[in-house]
Amino acid sequence: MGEEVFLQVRNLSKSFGGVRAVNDLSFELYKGEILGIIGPNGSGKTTLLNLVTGFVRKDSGKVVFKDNDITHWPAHKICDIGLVRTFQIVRPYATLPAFKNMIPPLYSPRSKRSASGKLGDRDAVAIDLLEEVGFERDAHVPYKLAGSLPLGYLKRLEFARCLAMKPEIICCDEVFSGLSMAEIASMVPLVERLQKDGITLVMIEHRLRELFRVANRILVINFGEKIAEGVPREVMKDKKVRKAYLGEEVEL
Amino acid sequence: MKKILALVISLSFVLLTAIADAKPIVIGVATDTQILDGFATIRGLNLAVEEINSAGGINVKGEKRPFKVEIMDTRDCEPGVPVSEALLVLEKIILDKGADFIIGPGRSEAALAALGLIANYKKIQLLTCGGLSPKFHGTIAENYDKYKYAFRITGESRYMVEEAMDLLGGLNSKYGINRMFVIVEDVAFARAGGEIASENLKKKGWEILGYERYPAGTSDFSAGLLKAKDAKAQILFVMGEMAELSILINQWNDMKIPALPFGNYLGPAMEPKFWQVTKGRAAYTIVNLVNAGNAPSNATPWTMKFCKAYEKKYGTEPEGYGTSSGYMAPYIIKDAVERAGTLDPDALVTAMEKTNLVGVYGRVRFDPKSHQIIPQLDPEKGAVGTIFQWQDGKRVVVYPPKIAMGEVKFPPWMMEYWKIKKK
Amino acid sequence: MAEEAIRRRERLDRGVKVRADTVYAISSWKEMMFLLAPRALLVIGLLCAPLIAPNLYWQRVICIFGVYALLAIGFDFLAHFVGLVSLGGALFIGVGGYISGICNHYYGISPALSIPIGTLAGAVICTLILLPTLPLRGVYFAIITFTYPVMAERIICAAGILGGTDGIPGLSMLPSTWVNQYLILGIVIVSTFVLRRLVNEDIGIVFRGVKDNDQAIRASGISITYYKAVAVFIAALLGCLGGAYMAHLYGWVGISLFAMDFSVFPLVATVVGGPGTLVGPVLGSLILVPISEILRAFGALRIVFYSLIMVLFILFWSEGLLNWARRKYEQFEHWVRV
Amino acid sequence: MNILVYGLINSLLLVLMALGFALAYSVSRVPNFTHGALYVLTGYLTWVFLNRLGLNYGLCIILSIASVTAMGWLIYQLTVIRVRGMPTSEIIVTFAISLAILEFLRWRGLRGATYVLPVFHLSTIHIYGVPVDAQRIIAVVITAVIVLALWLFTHYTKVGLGLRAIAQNERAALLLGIDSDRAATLALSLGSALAAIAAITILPMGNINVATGYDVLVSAIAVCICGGLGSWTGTILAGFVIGFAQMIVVYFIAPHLAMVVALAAVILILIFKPSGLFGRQKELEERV
Repeated sequence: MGEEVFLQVRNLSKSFGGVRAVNDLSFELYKGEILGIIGPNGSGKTTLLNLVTGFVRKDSGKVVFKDNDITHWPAHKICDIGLVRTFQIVRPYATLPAFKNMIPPLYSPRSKRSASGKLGDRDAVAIDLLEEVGFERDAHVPYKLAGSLPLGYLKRLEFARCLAMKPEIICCDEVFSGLSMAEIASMVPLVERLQKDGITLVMIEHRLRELFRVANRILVINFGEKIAEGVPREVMKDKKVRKAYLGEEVEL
Repeated sequence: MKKILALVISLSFVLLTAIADAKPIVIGVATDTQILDGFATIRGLNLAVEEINSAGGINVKGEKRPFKVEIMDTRDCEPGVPVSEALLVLEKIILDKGADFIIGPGRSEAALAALGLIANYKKIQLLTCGGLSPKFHGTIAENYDKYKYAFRITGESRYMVEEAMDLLGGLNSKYGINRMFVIVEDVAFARAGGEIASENLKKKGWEILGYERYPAGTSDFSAGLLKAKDAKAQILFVMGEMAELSILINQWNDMKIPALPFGNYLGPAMEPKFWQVTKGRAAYTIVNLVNAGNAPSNATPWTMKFCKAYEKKYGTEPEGYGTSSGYMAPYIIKDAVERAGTLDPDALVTAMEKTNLVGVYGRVRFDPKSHQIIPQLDPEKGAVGTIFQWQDGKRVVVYPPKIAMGEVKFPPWMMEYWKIKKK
Repeated sequence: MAEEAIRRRERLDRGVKVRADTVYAISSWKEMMFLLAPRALLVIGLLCAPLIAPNLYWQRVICIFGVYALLAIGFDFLAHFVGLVSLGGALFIGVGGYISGICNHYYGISPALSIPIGTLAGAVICTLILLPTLPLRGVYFAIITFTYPVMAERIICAAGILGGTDGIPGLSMLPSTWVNQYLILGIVIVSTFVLRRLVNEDIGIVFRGVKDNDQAIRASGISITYYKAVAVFIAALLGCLGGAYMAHLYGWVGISLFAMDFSVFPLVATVVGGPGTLVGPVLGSLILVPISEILRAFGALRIVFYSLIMVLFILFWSEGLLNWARRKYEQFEHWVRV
Repeated sequence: MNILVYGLINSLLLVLMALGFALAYSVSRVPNFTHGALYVLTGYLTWVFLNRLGLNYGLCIILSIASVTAMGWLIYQLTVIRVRGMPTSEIIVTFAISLAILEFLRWRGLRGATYVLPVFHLSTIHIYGVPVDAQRIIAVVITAVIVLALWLFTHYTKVGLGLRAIAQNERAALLLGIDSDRAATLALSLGSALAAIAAITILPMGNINVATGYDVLVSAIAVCICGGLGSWTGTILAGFVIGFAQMIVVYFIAPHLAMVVALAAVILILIFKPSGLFGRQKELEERV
């Protein structure tokens, strides 16, 4: 994991009506690392993600990715240069087979470029990708209707969608939430493999244990402000963090 | 075998036709039945057809044939209805209902668009109302051989303007009135009328103080009226068919604008009911009814006869523009057919061109080039128009002089504003 | 009663259908027929229409049907595959009609050329006009598209350009009634199948995404506005073609090409025929146009009639004719005890 | 001066036309395309009561307003409620109903200058030398009263507050136990009532005809969109903007551009500030 700053976020702010969802927040992302972002409910994690990936307009602040200022770029353009994301609530084309859900990313300008113009049979590519993220082909899972798949597969589908984009950064919005222990257990290696393949990840999580296993650094936010940053273990020792999580005056 | 069969069939066919001798002559009325012109036409037409049929029908080479009327709504004066709709109706009447003669359609735009169709199917078309745009017979004159099947048995903007100018000229010489403000509805015939009027009156030394176009659906004419007032207009030259024009008259009266509204075509103000619906605010409004007979007058002996008959059948005076021409249409057709002795279109065209009968609104004769009925001031010489003024609840014909039943009066507030007195 | 309570209706896909949908190679004649029959029926039906039309008038009705059908297809495509409810069919008709009218009248270009020009140029122009409104959705897009034709009409009236309220008469007509009919019918058939194919291609999936999964689309680095524009362009092509054709069908163009009927009828046709099928609208127009002709005698009442039909369908039978027929065709229904 | 006086009148009349639509939409989120139709229907009913049944004018007015209000209620209960939340279907249904009503009236022979309601009071007042007929003055007053009444209603009565709650945040309101459907029904009925009142006030100036229906609908929509669908203050403000804009155009450019102005306003607004002058919608993406 190099020290090169890959994505830089400076003094980001956003407020809805009176509420300051994200307040003057800054952080860096280094190439190849996994950055975990944690915080209590409503602390503005998802908003932060939306801001960075351009799905919500920024009030103020600056976002730089690969030395182009993407602060005011539209979402699709940001994705187009390799900063892609997953969604917490997965909304697939329920009426289509799983592999058809891979069409939009494969159809996108970016993957057309990366496939040097001619991209073979999209369906085939899609099925390969799905298999990569753990859709058992011989069990015909890729052919099942997306609507009929269990949540675990849908989350994997999200990953596959991102992979189809040949991403450089993936922002994962609570990939573990709502999954059974077993599912999570099988998800963790996938995340690790992504990192091995040289993809940088930002992970928003509630499931701290699993997150701490994979994450290199942790960013803790509360009320839209950064309250701590550092190596997983260290972070939890921080007073503010424990207050935020466990309330007042708890001794360890 | 076959031959015999064919023979039998054809024979029986001949026999049948021989038996069904009273094969009716179909008059197809394709007009907007929802607006006054349209439905006044239809009333007039039905009246005439009844009279003719009860009198034994039309004598085609000794064979008596009755009239049959097919009416279809073209909705062509409604907003949001494509003219192609009207054309489709025409085709339905011609092809489906087998009409031999076509009446309508009303709106200038539709009438113009229809010319081509009529030419294709070679049916005689009589324009009884609407289609006042000079462009209509202009087009016919330009391309006679193609469009010769269309005739217009009613006045048109340009001539109406001449009448108007004649009347206004009279007022001018009598009272020294020469300041005019023009307000027209934003449709072809009205704009044409307005422009022609302004030009010609300018030549006659009138001052044209303004020219305003209002689209259908206008609910407030204060702007135009106040402009007219500020410009010290003496005549409000109004032209249009939209019902909203009654708002104009109301506001004119409410504001006591010292100018005389001259409706050279004023849809709503033609109706006998107009006085009631405006609560008498219509007083002094002058309206051009285009053809005599749309209001009681003594244009020809026939005129009053018609008015009586109409009142007897429908319980009201002839409603307005289109009534008398609608009434005359069948008679003109009858006359032409009987002289031609056939329904062959080209023969009919020549017969029509030779038409010369004294009808409800004077002598009917057509200009051989443009097939426009020849207008005149003297009912003996040609078709006369009628201009009336609303005077205490009645439509008093004030023009042309030959048939006039009264004099133009001015509203009191105008009299005092302009100190009007006979020179 | 209790007897009734435990019975329910069960629907089973016909075996053929199941295979025909998923497996790409269709093995037997039976299956081919199963798929071909309905399509063939439609095509042959349309192609025979002119032959069975009793007289010239009805043949003319067929032409009108063609125009409305094109509009309806366009509407269905926009509304149910891209999620843009356009009440501005009249805009397409008008622009297409006027352009080809202008080409023909002012530059003397023959219909053979002016119709394509009208179609293409018209579509481009319509797309450009609508471009700024594309980010809008639902009610907003519907309303603004509804105002565009009215706007165009008023402007032409007010400015008195392009023949003002008189319109441009005396355009050159199409050679013969047969050309008239088969031209438009051909176009209808082709465009129907092309569009149906299109929406099942990958781009179709993207369109559907634009409609109801736009987050996923944007997260895939695809510009929604771009694909909306493409969709509008396609719909505009159909509409403008209809308009251009109409111009030469009657040899006349005028502001009434922007009339509301053109915006309303496609709605009815689609609702009745079966939304989201693309063939449904054709079917709808095929039923409604003649009906409205037959009802012509009733004058204004016939508008009442078909607006009521529209309400009833959308309230009580929103799947529309085609979807229903299709269900019947592809599934057995029978009562089973539970 | 002319412009000032008649601009004011024109604006207020626009507001009066638009209020019903605005109210209905802001609460129920249903674009009530029957607005114009109900407007004309009111006129027609009043006319019938007056001239066919020969009732007293005041009674006729009350009757027709009542029946049109009921109509609005019926429309919601019988049709809209079934397609609530499906914008396409809502539009189609309401639009179809309005077509049905208008064309039915046309078929019943609603045409010509015959159909006219008597003015409340026949006289002319001079405001700074500008002659204005009583009816318009009355209309202005009525508009003012209604706006005031609405404001009081939505700020001081329980029901009114409920409506406002729904208008501002439906989900929250639902959580607070406000029945959205009942509110919507109420809103549509009220909206229709307002349309009826507008008709009663404005129609006596001119005559009742079918085309009016479409014009009223278009201008109402125009005003509401410019004001930002769902915002009443916006509606009133937009009414003034458009009203005066129209008057100025009519005076200095040409009368037949009046409607163009309104439509142009709509298009510009939707393009540059889609949420309208006072719209509450936060972001384009969040709007449907």
